[in-house]
Amino acid sequence: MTLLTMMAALTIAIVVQRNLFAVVVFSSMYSFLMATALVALDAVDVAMTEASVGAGMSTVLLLGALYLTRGDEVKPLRRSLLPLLVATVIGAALVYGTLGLPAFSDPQAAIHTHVVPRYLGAALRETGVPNVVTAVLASYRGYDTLGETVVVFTAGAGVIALLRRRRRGEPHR
Amino acid sequence: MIRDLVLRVIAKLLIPFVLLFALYVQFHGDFGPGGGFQAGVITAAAVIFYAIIFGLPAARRFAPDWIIESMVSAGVLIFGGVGVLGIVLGGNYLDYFVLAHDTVHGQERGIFWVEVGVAVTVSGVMLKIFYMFAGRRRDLDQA
Amino acid sequence: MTLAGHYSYWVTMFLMISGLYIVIARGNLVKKLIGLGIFQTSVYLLYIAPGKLIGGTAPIVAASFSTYSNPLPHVLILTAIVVGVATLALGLAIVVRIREAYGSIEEDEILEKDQAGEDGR
Amino acid sequence: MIGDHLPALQVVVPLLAAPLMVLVRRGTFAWLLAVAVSWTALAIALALAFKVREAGPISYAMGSWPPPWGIEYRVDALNSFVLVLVSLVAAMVAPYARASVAAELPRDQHYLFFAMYSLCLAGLLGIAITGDAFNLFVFLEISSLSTYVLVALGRDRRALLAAFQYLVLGTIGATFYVIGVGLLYLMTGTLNLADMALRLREVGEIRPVLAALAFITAGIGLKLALFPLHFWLPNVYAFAPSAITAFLAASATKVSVYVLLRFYFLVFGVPLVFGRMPMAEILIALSVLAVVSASLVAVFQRDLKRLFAYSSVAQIGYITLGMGLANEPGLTGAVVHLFNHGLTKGAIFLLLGGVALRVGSTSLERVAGLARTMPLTSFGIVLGGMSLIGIPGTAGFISKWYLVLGAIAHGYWWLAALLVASSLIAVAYVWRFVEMAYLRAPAPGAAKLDEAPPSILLPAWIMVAGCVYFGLDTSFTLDGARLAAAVLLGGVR
Repeated sequence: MTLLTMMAALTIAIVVQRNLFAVVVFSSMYSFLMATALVALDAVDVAMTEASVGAGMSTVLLLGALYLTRGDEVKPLRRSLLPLLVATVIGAALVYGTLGLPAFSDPQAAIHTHVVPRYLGAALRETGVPNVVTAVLASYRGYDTLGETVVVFTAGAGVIALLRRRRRGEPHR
Repeated sequence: MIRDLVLRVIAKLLIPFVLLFALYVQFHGDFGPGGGFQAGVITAAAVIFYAIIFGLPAARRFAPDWIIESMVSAGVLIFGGVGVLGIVLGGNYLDYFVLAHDTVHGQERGIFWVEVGVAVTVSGVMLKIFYMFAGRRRDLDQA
Repeated sequence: MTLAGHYSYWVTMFLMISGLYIVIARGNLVKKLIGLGIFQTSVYLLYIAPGKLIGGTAPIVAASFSTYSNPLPHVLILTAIVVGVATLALGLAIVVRIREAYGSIEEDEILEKDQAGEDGR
Repeated sequence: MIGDHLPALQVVVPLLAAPLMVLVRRGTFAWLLAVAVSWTALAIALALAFKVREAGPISYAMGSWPPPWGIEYRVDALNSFVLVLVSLVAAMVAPYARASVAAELPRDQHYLFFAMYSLCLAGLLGIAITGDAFNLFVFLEISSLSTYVLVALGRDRRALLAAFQYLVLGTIGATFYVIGVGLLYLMTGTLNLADMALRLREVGEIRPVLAALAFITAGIGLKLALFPLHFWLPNVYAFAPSAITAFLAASATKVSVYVLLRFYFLVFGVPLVFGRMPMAEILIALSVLAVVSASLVAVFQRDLKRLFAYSSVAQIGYITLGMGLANEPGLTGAVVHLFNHGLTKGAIFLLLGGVALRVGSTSLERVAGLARTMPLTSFGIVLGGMSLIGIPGTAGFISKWYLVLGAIAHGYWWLAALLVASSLIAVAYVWRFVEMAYLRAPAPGAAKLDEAPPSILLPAWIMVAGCVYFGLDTSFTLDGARLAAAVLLGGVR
């Protein structure tokens, strides 16, 4: 709970801070906090990924982009009421929805009684892999992971397409 | 490029261990947290670390562009290939049961290759993106 | 119970609102992308927090444990993280190109330049 | 047998073609592969459509894991129709793209362009065919990310800003969708759409489900440019490479409409969407606003691509209108308009690509006297425009006819009158092109212009011919749409 509160505080800092470099550092810290919170919630695989991707890779990319764009100071905002209103209305919709959700750690909730029992009970027997997350990721829902790999591929090929420098007059490669 | 001797020595010593750790994460993913995606990111991070200390050209000699660019597509093709193999051997797409005589072995084999595919593409893409961002600055300064 | 039992949902909601607020209210393109990232991460908690069982452990099957937290949301969120970083990489690449084409990464300045270009033609 | 694996191959073939193109790095190879893949996809989609008509829905378990544990591909009368539309458009755009890409992009980007194009195709087909809510999100992202890149490759620097805005809004939309699916998952414990529908009926607590409905509507609404969430669309259509504008206009928004249809009728169910929530009233109100306001805005555009982009917002309004009516003729009209409008807009934007190639611009002033220099292109655009208006004998007439029937069946006479009246606004914006192209003298120097090359004219005219053919012989489209409407109405009660 402390972790979550700290994350909320960091988000406020990100909203208010105008120095872009500081914002990037804050967002990296935010990712580390998120990773810690995920460990506390037993999601070790996700935490590891969030730490390496959110705090590591994203920060490297953001710093690289900051250097290239030489943008350090954000202009002060002018419009602020309408966006806040829009965001709050959407938040209110979510609050309304979450009010009816099962309480934290309720073992009778639908997500614990349907579909998942087979993963937890039979994954080791059916796939030979004790880490159920790996079993679901690579086998039961392996097709999602193929899609996920393609998403990464799309980003890679897309960045090549956007950032490859073309020298005029000189044929490529 | 950083010229601090201590840093350079430590980096030289550290990077093999980071790569080793990546391999551990890759192959221990069946038993503990980790898997192809995390291993791919860690591998890429090791090379990025190398590039920050020894400079981009050195990193590009260590991990040349054409290899990286091939890795970007090779991983997806490995993953997709495992799927197609499932069809060829008489199962559905991405069916690992048919990959070996025993269904559990088939599953293990399928998961192994799929994770390899993920790691190859992820490390390739992360590095390629880093190269594109880092290399662009240099090109700009030259222009 | 409602406050404690739903605390993670409340934080989720707060993160979502602030992320969205940054995206809509800030004109700086890089900051927009950071806000977008926060907006996306808010979903992680929405999925993963309800999967936790108090007294349970990480979903790695071993003889000494009998209660595990729900692994399925973990798998889904792994995918979501990957999608997030892919979007960030592409977004930043576009921002770099925008900066080269316009000399600015502030939305209102860019729009002004487009306006000027259109009138000048 | 290979025939049993058609659902998987439908998506996997274009999906795996993309890395192959990036590996080989040759523009010509990539183009040939893209053409081959698009035509293969069309063949598979047609085969599936006929199979479904004969034998009913097909279920395909990825990795042989039975649903709901594994991911299921499910083909029925509704989505096989969408698959045919998407792959048909792709099969026309791929051969066409060669000439227009050669003119608009530097050579070393061609292979990446076609790789992105294949990914976008695979993503759209994957959205349409999947029976799993989260798998849908993954493919939504594949198609979206590749679309952002394709738009950003446009020649004008404004393409970059359009792509960025689309990226931000698209990501917000996709995240909304994930939030909605998350809420549904928390209430039902499953991600399989069919299983989810069954279990939703037993859910006692309705609040999270209603919130999920709102989030999914807003998320997909952003993607399909549902009024008033359409503001990204005109810039994207105006500045993307011509082939991509045609492809997106004909397929991307249509697939999103399909997703909304599937969720409303086959997951949430009519009683919830139209009983507990006033979605019918909301949809009809938004659609009417879209049709009237976007058509009016289109009349005052100075650029043809923008003009037809606003017309797209209006035409999407017709589709969502049919959805809001939620009766048999209304839904038939919506589904058939999905197909017919895809065909019509595809044809028009393909021809506009030819105009951009020869004239160098699609601004209205520059096309003065176009009918003399590019008669086939101009006439094709006029025929397409007639289908947009809904003149009898064109495909557009069929869909509007059913929409009017749907409105009358509800007793909404005013709505039927409004539909007819809105066609008059369409006449006004199509007339602007006719006036410029046929009644004005060409600008000096423009007389030397050639007609567009055959590689552009042929695919475009096949689609124009389709607009007329499906206006006269409606056996394929209307029967398909009727079956699809039956699937929708036979869903969760």
